[in-house]
Amino acid sequence: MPQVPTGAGPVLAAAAVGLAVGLGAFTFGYAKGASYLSTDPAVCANCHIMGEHFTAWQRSSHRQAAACADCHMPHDVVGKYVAKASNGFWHSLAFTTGNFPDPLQIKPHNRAITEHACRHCHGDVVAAIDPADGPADFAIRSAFAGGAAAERPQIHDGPIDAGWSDSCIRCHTYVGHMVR
Amino acid sequence: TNIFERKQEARNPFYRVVELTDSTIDPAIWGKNFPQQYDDYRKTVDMVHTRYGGSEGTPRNPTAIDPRRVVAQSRLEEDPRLMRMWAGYAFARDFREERGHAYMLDDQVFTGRQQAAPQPGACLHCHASMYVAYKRAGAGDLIAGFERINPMPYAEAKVLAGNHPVACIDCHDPATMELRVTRPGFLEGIRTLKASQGVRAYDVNRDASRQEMRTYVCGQCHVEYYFKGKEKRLTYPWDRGLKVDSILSHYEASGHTDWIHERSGAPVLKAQHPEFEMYSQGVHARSGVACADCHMPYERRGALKISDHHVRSPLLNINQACQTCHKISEAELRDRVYLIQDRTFEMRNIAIDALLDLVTGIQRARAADSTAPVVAKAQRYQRAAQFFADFVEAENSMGFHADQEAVRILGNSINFSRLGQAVLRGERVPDAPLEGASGSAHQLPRAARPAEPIDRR
Amino acid sequence: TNIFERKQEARNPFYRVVELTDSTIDPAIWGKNFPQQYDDYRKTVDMVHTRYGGSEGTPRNPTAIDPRRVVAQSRLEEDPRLMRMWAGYAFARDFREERGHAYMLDDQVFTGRQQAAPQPGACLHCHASMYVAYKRAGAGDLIAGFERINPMPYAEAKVLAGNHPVACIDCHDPATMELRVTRPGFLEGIRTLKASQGVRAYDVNRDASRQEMRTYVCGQCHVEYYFKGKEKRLTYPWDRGLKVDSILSHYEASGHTDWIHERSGAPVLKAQHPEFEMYSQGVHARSGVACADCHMPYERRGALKISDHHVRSPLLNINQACQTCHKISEAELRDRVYLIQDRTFEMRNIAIDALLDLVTGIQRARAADSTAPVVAKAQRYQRAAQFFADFVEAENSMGFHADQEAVRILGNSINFSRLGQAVLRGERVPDAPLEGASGSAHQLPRAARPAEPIDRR
Ligand code: HEC
Ligand code: HEC
Ligand code: HEC
Ligand code: HEC
Ligand code: HEC
Ligand code: HEC
Ligand code: HEC
Ligand code: HEC
Ligand code: HEC
Ligand code: HEC
Ligand code: HEC
Ligand code: HEC
Ligand code: HEC
Ligand code: HEC
Ligand SMILES: [Ca+2]
Ligand SMILES: [Ca+2]
Repeated sequence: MPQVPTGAGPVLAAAAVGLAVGLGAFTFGYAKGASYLSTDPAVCANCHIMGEHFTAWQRSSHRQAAACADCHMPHDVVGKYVAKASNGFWHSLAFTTGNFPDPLQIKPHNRAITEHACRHCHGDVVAAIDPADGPADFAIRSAFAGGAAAERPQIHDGPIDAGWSDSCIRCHTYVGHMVR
Repeated sequence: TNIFERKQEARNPFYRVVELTDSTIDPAIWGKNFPQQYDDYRKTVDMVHTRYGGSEGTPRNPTAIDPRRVVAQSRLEEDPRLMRMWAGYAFARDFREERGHAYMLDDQVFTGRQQAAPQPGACLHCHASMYVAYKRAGAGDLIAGFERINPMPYAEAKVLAGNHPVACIDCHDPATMELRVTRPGFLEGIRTLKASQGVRAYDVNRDASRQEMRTYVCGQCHVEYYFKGKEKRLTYPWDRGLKVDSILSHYEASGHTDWIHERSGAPVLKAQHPEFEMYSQGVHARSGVACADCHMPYERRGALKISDHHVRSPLLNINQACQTCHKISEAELRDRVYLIQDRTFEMRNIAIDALLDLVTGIQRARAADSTAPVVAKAQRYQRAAQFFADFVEAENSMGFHADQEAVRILGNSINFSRLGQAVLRGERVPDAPLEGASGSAHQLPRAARPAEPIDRR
Repeated sequence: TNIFERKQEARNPFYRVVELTDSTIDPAIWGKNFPQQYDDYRKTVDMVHTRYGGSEGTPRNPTAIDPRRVVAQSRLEEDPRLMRMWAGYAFARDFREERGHAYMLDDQVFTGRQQAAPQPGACLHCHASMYVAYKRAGAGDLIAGFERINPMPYAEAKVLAGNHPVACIDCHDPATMELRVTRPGFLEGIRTLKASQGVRAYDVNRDASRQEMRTYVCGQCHVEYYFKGKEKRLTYPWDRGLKVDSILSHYEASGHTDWIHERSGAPVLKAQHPEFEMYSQGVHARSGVACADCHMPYERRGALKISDHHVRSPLLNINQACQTCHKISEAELRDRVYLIQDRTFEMRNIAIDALLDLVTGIQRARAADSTAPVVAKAQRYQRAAQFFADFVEAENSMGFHADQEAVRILGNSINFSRLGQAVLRGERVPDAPLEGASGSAHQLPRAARPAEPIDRR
């Protein structure tokens, strides 16, 4: 089974709330934080910081196929709300303090979420090329070796630092939003 | 196919029609389980050329010793200078553009180089499906079989090797279909390399990531090599690194020489297809792009994406090979490759001219007085210049795999050749830096600066 | 700042505090309307160095003729070979690492080169805010003013120029803030270049795309140039193209020479900051990446994205300069640049060594017999070798702007220098290819092949 570190989310969030609750709450409300829990791209775009990606997404091959949340939210129900809460909170906080890298840098756990999203929709198509140590359920080894998980370590150097080296966006960098 | 079938196919992409064991050599049998990969695999018989790559089918009249009706174009006819560059070595007799995997065994058996000189069994390491043959020859022990076959006369070894070019079993584990390295040359070569980087007891099949394996299976053969000692042990000269400078210094230390140049009498080296080494110096390697990404790109087949087993020039398949990562037109991508290759080709030609000027010079000097110390000194320059020039000439991407590095190597080669000529004219010139030191003594104080920028306001 | 402000800013990007006219030179006044850009613009006084770029503040004792308390490090001290390379030319007296725009005027006024030789008003074209000065001197006609100021003695022209380094008005239209080219040198240079490509009557301010303008405003000054004839008309030698080979052939045709080399007597050329020309050969230019994308990247200022007017080395600002396009770590990006620069630096050093060997050779040969025909022939080789080596030495990215091309140029330079030495030794060597032909006669039949792959099965 692939390991996707979303677990840290709520803990940190909780801790940080204690310190920054006033500020955080203010932003969260003002920036229509509540609607953050919906899946309407406009919600994300509601933050001008997200604007570029929104525009880029509208030009992407997925504009008809997938909205922000489809790629950036885990597809299992629990993880979904954990991620929304943590991202929602952290983004709100970051947005308010203005303290974050620009251009934005996706965080490893969020990168991993998108990698899962790909499989969620394309699992069938990539069944043949996506091995068992990736998230897809239908890998070659499951067909022949009863799904024995591979022991291979993963490279984290190179341009892609997804949770495993079988990253989709290693090649399909532009599917969500063509920034370059 | 209707949705129901697609689902079936998807849940279990491959139907196990036959049992594959660790001694199933014949790709046709594997092809029963994986018909699409097998179909592509067989397409490597195609001969299509690009500006510098692919291959050009040339008809010939079959003879008793060489029954081939079509061969790839002769590189010696394309560039006769190569015959003088390799004077006295089998390559001056027959050297052709390489072509698809389907031909690897025949082309080795029938090359004119076989008549020119007796070849050892070690040759087969990279031209036949050797995994099972090594296992059998070693009574189950791969390395033992390797050691037994290396020194055999080629014809004898060929009998053990059988009749298959590289086959499924040479890159895949029949049980899991996972990639695996089956070639002792690479198993040992990569271990030495990693050791030199401080990694102990590296086992490629245990320690490499999947993405690295997508390069290493090719690195089994597309590398510089030599036969060590009378055991003819196939060796990859990587104990000091993969750069040409490190490899030359390995040969210096080990005192290895391929042959004595017929015209100049210099103890020279022949570089051979260092694709893996050159690629490793390039920006694609740094970016984690593997050989298979470009030479075996994914293709959509029915409901599935699979790897295109028609291994070939990516320029014949730009859409799949390049455009997923580079969202620009095929024409523009081709032009970028050709621009890189044309620059490399220009420098390659200058380097070969310079090298032959030196060869002629040494030849004259020897005629006058073969014992003159300048001759020996100039011959060392030839050794360095020739290996550097050949390293790019023999590498098969005409510089694409590492564009700046390829031209850096040629620039050094030109300098070595011209300095060798200066030696002959009795000028005061330092000895050839065969231990791989840079060609210039100059070091800018800057070079000593820390990598991190410093604020000095 | 908080979201309230951001929403405010988002609604109106800037307040028009003052009216800007086509003769408002002082950036402080423009700064009233655009305080953020003005703040950044003033930061170009910072002196921070990277491995090969930025600049290193070096304290000095102010004198009457040169009141500067801090200057950039001396390149002549860093690499004394440069003094022999430029022997007899003002550059051998004083040549420093370039630094931020804020210093351009002072550094030109006080450089030791001013004492070494009288300089013309044409110098100011790229070191001061000249737009208004040219207009005034030409009574409203930019070109007329340009022609009047070019031949003036520097001191006289300086009075007309005023005291501002490049200012807002030199790149912006005060009414629309759109980019515009204000420099006659570039207006004319780019027109000649386009004409050579079959584009007639090219008007950069009318015909260039916005993205092109983001490069052309820099190309106004970061280019190779010379002063033509006694009118000292500032000229960009682009009528045959931007490659070093084309530029050298331009100088051959026009018979231009910068100075006679003190030691060798060769009629040589000085290349100067050909950033635009070199960049044009690189993959970033091919990909439509502009100077401003890397040297003035967008930065978030509240709700706005503005262009960072602190023009500097992108290595001091990798996140904004590179990571928009390259989603890899800053450390890895820096390492890639340094790898490219280290390779270039290695070849640059070899090329300079080779060039100085040739200079010494010619010097000796002249001492023996200055009329010997070999001397003249060798001097032509020096002319070619020196221009090629200097083209990379003078370019300020140490090869990054076009990594393979930079090393190709150096490889050719090395060959020219070494062939020049062969000439001196009376060997049969063709004349130096100053008309920009390739260094090798060899053409592979392949090269003649069509770009499109052909199936020959
Ligand atoms: C089809 C999948 C997909 C969709 C739809 C998608 N994204 Fe992304 N997004 C990705 C991937 C993959 C990455 C990581 C890109 C990388 O690291 O190269 C990413 C990265 C990001 C980042 C981090 C900065 C960066 O560019 O790496 C932001 C911000 C972002 N997405 C916002 C959005 C917003 C807002 C939307 C909707 C308007 C959206 N995304 C829609 C897949 C998607
Ligand atoms: C409250 C304003 C706001 C909203 C609404 C918002 N974002 Fe963001 N987002 C930000 C800020 C600020 C950052 C930079 C945070 C950082 O890098 O620490 C960011 C960063 C990101 C990143 C990259 C950094 C990371 O955490 O991986 C992704 C991906 C992303 N947002 C996706 C989304 C998606 C998808 C939505 C809608 C479901 C969304 N954002 C809605 C403000 C917002
Ligand atoms: C919510 C479902 C969904 C998610 C999540 C999703 N896709 Fe897709 N994707 C689609 C659909 C539907 C199409 C077909 C769209 C079309 O053809 O117009 C598609 C098309 C594509 C294509 C072919 C078109 C192209 O852009 O070349 C690629 C490649 C692709 N997806 C890759 C990805 C990757 C990589 C990810 C994760 C980063 C991803 N998809 C996430 C549904 C999804
Ligand atoms: C090494 C590069 C590479 C990687 C990694 C990769 N792909 Fe692809 N993908 C391709 C190429 C090339 C194509 C185009 C195939 C064709 O056109 O025949 C493609 C096509 C696709 C398509 C469109 C298929 C169609 O024609 O409808 C989808 C969907 C897709 N990939 C999803 C994924 C997903 C999901 C992953 C991760 C599990 C992934 N890809 C990983 C290279 C890659
Ligand atoms: C980024 C893409 C890319 C990667 C990665 C790559 N190559 Fe190549 N390779 C090319 C291109 C482009 C050519 C030039 C083809 C031509 O000239 O027609 C080439 C040429 C070749 C050739 C000669 C092909 C011919 O048609 O004559 C061989 C052999 C080769 N590569 C092997 C390898 C090996 C082995 C690796 C990994 C160690 C590798 N390549 C990695 C793109 C790549
Ligand atoms: C067992 C040795 C071996 C392995 C493993 C191997 N190759 Fe080769 N390859 C060869 C030989 C030998 C040739 C030349 C065949 C000939 O000319 O008859 C060749 C030829 C090629 C060519 C040239 C095709 C042409 O049209 O000119 C390419 C490209 C290539 N290989 C790429 C690869 C890639 C990529 C891999 C890994 C996925 C790989 N090879 C693995 C031995 C090997
Ligand atoms: C380390 C692996 C390796 C070994 C050992 C090896 N080859 Fe090759 N050989 C290759 C590869 C890879 C190619 C394709 C690339 C090329 O031609 O440069 C090739 C191509 C060839 C070709 C076709 C092109 C040409 O040169 O005409 C012939 C013939 C050949 N080899 C003969 C031999 C002989 C004879 C030996 C033994 C002396 C030998 N090979 C040993 C890997 C190897
Ligand atoms: C020169 C090496 C090489 C040879 C020979 C080879 N393959 Fe592969 N094969 C690969 C590589 C590389 C991959 C990609 C594996 C990965 O991405 O992990 C692959 C992948 C596969 C896969 C997984 C699905 C896919 O297409 O990616 C199957 C099935 C497969 N090969 C079957 C075969 C069969 C059948 C043969 C013989 C007819 C064969 N292979 C010969 C290198 C090879
Ligand atoms: C899996 C992704 C991937 C594939 C496949 C790929 N490239 Fe690249 N390419 C890159 C990356 C990453 C870089 C480095 C620059 C960057 O970060 O964008 C690069 C750089 C380049 C460059 C500029 C570097 C140089 O050497 O000048 C060229 C040209 C290029 N690629 C051509 C090709 C061609 C042609 C192919 C197909 C034969 C190809 N690439 C296949 C990812 C890829
Ligand atoms: C793709 C990014 C990129 C582009 C486009 C680019 N440059 Fe650069 N430039 C660099 C880098 C990286 C360096 C090296 C900086 C260093 O060594 O510290 C550099 C160095 C320089 C330097 C020397 C800077 C110093 O700190 O000493 C100058 C001047 C320069 N560039 C001007 C230009 C001009 C003019 C253009 C357009 C014609 C241009 N550059 C285009 C990235 C770029
Ligand atoms: C009017 C002429 C002019 C224009 C226009 C101009 N520059 Fe410069 N630039 C200079 C001069 C002169 C210097 C050197 C100043 C000094 O050393 O005193 C310089 C220095 C630089 C440096 C070196 C800074 C350092 O720290 O070493 C960079 C980078 C640079 N310019 C980039 C650019 C870019 C990018 C543009 C366009 C956006 C541009 N320049 C436009 C004349 C100009
Ligand atoms: C075509 C535009 C242009 C012209 C004309 C020009 N410069 Fe420069 N100058 C530059 C640029 C761009 C730089 C920064 C890049 C560099 O230093 O290589 C610079 C840098 C300098 C520097 C600082 C670095 C050094 O060389 O010490 C001095 C001093 C200087 N120029 C003096 C002069 C003098 C004197 C003249 C007239 C003979 C002149 N310049 C003519 C564009 C020009
Ligand atoms: C060396 C050339 C140069 C100089 C000098 C210069 N700028 Fe700019 N400026 C640019 C470039 C390039 C852009 C980007 C324009 C574009 O993208 O179309 C720009 C953009 C701008 C913009 C548009 C918003 C933004 O930031 O992108 C404003 C406002 C501006 N500059 C103001 C100024 C002011 C005020 C000054 C003087 C203090 C100044 N500029 C000096 C080159 C210059
Ligand atoms: C506006 C987009 C953009 C920006 C900004 C940019 N690059 Fe690139 N870079 C590219 C493209 C496009 C390529 C060509 C290869 C490709 O198509 O991916 C490339 C190629 C490269 C390469 C490989 C080519 C070579 O010369 O080896 C390197 C290294 C590189 N970039 C480094 C940088 C650095 C460092 C910076 C910042 C100073 C930078 N880039 C800024 C788009 C950009
Ligand atoms: Ca070939
Ligand atoms: Ca500088």
